[in-house]
Amino acid sequence: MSDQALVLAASAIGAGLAMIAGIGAGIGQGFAAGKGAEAVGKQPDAQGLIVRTMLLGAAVAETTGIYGLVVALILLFANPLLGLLG
Amino acid sequence: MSDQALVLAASAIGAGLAMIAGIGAGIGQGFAAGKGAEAVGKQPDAQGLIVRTMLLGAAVAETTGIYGLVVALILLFANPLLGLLG
Amino acid sequence: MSDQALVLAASAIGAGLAMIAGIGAGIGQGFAAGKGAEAVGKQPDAQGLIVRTMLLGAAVAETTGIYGLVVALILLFANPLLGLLG
Amino acid sequence: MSDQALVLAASAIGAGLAMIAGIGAGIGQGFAAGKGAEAVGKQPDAQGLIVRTMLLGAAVAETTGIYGLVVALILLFANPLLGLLG
Amino acid sequence: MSDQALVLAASAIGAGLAMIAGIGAGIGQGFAAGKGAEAVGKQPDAQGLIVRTMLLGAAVAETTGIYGLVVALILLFANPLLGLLG
Amino acid sequence: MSDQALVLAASAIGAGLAMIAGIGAGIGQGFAAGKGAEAVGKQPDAQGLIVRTMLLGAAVAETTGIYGLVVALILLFANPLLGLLG
Amino acid sequence: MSDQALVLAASAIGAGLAMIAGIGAGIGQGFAAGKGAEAVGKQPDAQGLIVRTMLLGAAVAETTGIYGLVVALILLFANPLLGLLG
Amino acid sequence: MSDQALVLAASAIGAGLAMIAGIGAGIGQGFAAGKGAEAVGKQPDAQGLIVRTMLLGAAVAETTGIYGLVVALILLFANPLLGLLG
Amino acid sequence: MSDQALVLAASAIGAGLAMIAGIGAGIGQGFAAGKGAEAVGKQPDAQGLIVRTMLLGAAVAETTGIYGLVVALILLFANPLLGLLG
Amino acid sequence: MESLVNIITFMLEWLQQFSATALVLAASAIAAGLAMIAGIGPGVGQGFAAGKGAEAVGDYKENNNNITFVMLLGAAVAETSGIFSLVVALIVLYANPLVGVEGTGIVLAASVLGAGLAMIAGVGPGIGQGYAAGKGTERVGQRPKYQGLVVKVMLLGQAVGQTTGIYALVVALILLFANPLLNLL
Ligand code: NA
Ligand code: NA
Ligand code: NA
Ligand code: NA
Ligand code: NA
Ligand code: NA
Ligand code: NA
Ligand code: NA
Ligand code: NA
Ligand code: NA
Repeated sequence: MSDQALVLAASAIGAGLAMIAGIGAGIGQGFAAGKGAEAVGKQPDAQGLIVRTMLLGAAVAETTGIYGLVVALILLFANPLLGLLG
Repeated sequence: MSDQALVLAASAIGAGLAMIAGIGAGIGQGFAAGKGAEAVGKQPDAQGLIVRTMLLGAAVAETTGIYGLVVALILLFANPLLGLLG
Repeated sequence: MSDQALVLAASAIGAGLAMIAGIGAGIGQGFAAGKGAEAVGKQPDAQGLIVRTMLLGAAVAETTGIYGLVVALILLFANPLLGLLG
Repeated sequence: MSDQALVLAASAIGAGLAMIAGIGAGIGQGFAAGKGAEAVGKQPDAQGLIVRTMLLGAAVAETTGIYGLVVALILLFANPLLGLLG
Repeated sequence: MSDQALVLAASAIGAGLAMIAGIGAGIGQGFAAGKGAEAVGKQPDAQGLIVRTMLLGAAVAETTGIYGLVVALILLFANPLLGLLG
Repeated sequence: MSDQALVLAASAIGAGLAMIAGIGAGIGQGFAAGKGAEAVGKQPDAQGLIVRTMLLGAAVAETTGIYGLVVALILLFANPLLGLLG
Repeated sequence: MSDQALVLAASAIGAGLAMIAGIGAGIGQGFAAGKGAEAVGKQPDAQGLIVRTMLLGAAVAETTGIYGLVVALILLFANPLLGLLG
Repeated sequence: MSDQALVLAASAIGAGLAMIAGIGAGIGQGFAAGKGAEAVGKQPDAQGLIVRTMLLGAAVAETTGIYGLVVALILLFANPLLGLLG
Repeated sequence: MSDQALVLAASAIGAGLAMIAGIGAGIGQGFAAGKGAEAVGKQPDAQGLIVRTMLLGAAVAETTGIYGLVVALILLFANPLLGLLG
Repeated sequence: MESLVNIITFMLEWLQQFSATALVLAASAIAAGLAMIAGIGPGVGQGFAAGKGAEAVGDYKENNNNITFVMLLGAAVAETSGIFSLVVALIVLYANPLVGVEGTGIVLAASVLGAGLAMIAGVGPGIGQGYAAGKGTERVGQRPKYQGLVVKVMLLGQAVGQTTGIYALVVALILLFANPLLNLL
């Protein structure tokens, strides 16, 4: 069994692990969705401002999930590790 | 045991790991559901606005779960790692 | 040990891992159940609206658990990785 | 070691992993139980409505735990992976 | 190493993993205990109703912990995987 | 390495995993302790009722931790898997 | 490598895993500490009652952490698995 | 590879795992710190009582973290498993 | 592979695992930071007292993270396990 | 596989068919994935801040600018451990200092894995600092007059909450760049 096979197998597992980061954004953005829904019910007049703030905050919360996705895609599609094999 | 077998075995595990990201959206969107239900009980007149905000926020919270699903499906159906085997 | 055996063994573990995604929907929907029960106690007249919003939100929260189930069933019953073996 | 032994050993671990999904329903339904107990204390007259909403929501929260159990039982009693062995 | 030994070793680990599901019921039922204690302090007259609702909800929250226990006991005492060995 | 050694080694790990279930009861019962302390501070007259409800709820929350302990003790002291070895 | 070595190595890992149960008591008792501090601030006269209830509840929350410790000490100092080796 | 090496390697991993228990005390005591800070802000006169209760509760919450540390130090400095090797 | 290599490899992984304990202090102290910021906004006059209590509580919450660090540094810089090798 | 008499010896011998470089690179792929898990923390924490921000702008529209500023400032601090983890992941993927180093492959590979595991500690500061960001945001919405004080305490508390994430980064960097285990071989 070749060195390449070992590195590529580990890359598949690493890609899967990296996606787990997405748990955070899911929880946090869902919290924001709930507070946003509550807030527009209380102050319908401020709807625009509430939704914009919710979305801005949620965009910030998305970043680490994106980092995980980017690392996974690098491992799967542009694997830099193979080139380092002797 | 062949090189392909090792990479594909690791891909099965990587796909399973990637799905774990879905924990986040489940918690977050459920929180939004609870706050949404609470809010429509208090302000039935604002129901449309509340539900739309809840669903918009929940859609945002779904993304990292979808990322995990996409990575899993790539590993299972369009495995790019096999092509990188020497 | 055959190539198929290794891939299928890893698929069993991958299927189990994918189910873990269901933690999220369980927590989130239970939160919604609690807030829904609280809300109908306070506004019994809005019961229909509260329960419909709770169930709509809970349906949204179910999706990532379903994704995990679908990936597990694919691994168990229609394993695409076997076809990729050389 | 036979091919079957490897697949069945991995199935035992996969079955155990799938049960972990049950964490979610346990937390969520316990939250609903607490909010339900609080609500009937405040509005004893709405007891029937509160308990019915709590149980309806808890039934929804049970599903992903059931999915995990079904996948575990399939792995233990009707293992489809054995049939896929060459 | 015999085939049976491998399957039984994995069964021991699978049984341990399945018990982890019990985390959920422990957290959830403890939450219900806390809310129940709070509620009887506020409305001692509704004690019977509060405790009955708390226990009903806690019974519902126990199920996924029981599923985990049942899967563990099946693996330990009535291991069906051994019978599937060729 | 004998068959027994492999099964017993896995049993040691399975026993350790099963204990992890105890996280749940620790969190839940601690929550109940906090709410109980808060409640007796507010209604010292209802102390007996509050503490009894807290302890009843905590007893219910203990069960899945006990299940984990029982499975661990079975694996350590009355290992049924050894008897299943051919 | 001897049979004993494998069993004892697994026992070291099992002992470490069993300690993880202590996460629960740490979170739960800390919650009780916080609610207790809050309560004595509000009702300094009820201090004795509050602290006693907090400590009683915390003692209950300690048990599953102790179970984990006991299982770890059994694995380290009175390993019963060695005696089960053929 | 010698028997000792395997047992000592597993002891290093077991020691690392045991430290994870410290997550609990960190979360719980931090919660107590927050509630303590809130309480002294509201009732500066009760500061002494609040801080003493917070520290007492935090001491209780520390124990399972200490158990984990003790088990790790035993594994590293007074490894009893080596003596059990045949 | 030498005995030393196996023990040192496991020590590197054990050191990494021990650091995970730091999750707890991070969550807990952040909670304290949030309550502290909230409290000084409400009672600016009690600022000194609030911050001192927050920092005292946070120092207590740091300990188990330090324990993890110390165990990791022992494994890396003063590895006692090597001396126990025969 | 008939020769499989000892599962541990089998696994170690199986690993030895690979070059030391392959072991390190395989460990790097897994370590990169492990490090990213820290991203759970900022996601939860910043989402909390987002929710408190949305709530606050609804209640105190006039203080919208203060609220948004504190929410973004607090969330920026909460991003730290996610950035640390991303940097460690990129180091092991693109500039791994242990590739080609003399030493037993298994020790080098385990050191990379240990670095990835250590970074998971970042979950904590991410959640905690995000919580602080949310509470600071809420309070500044209610009492904009005390924004300076609230932000000062928030940042002080967030700094305290960062330490265990720093410890983990230091241990990871030691494992990667100044590995003391290699001298013990
Ligand atoms: Na972010
Ligand atoms: Na998202
Ligand atoms: Na969803
Ligand atoms: Na469900
Ligand atoms: Na249930
Ligand atoms: Na229970
Ligand atoms: Na207990
Ligand atoms: Na304790
Ligand atoms: Na501490
Ligand atoms: Na800190």
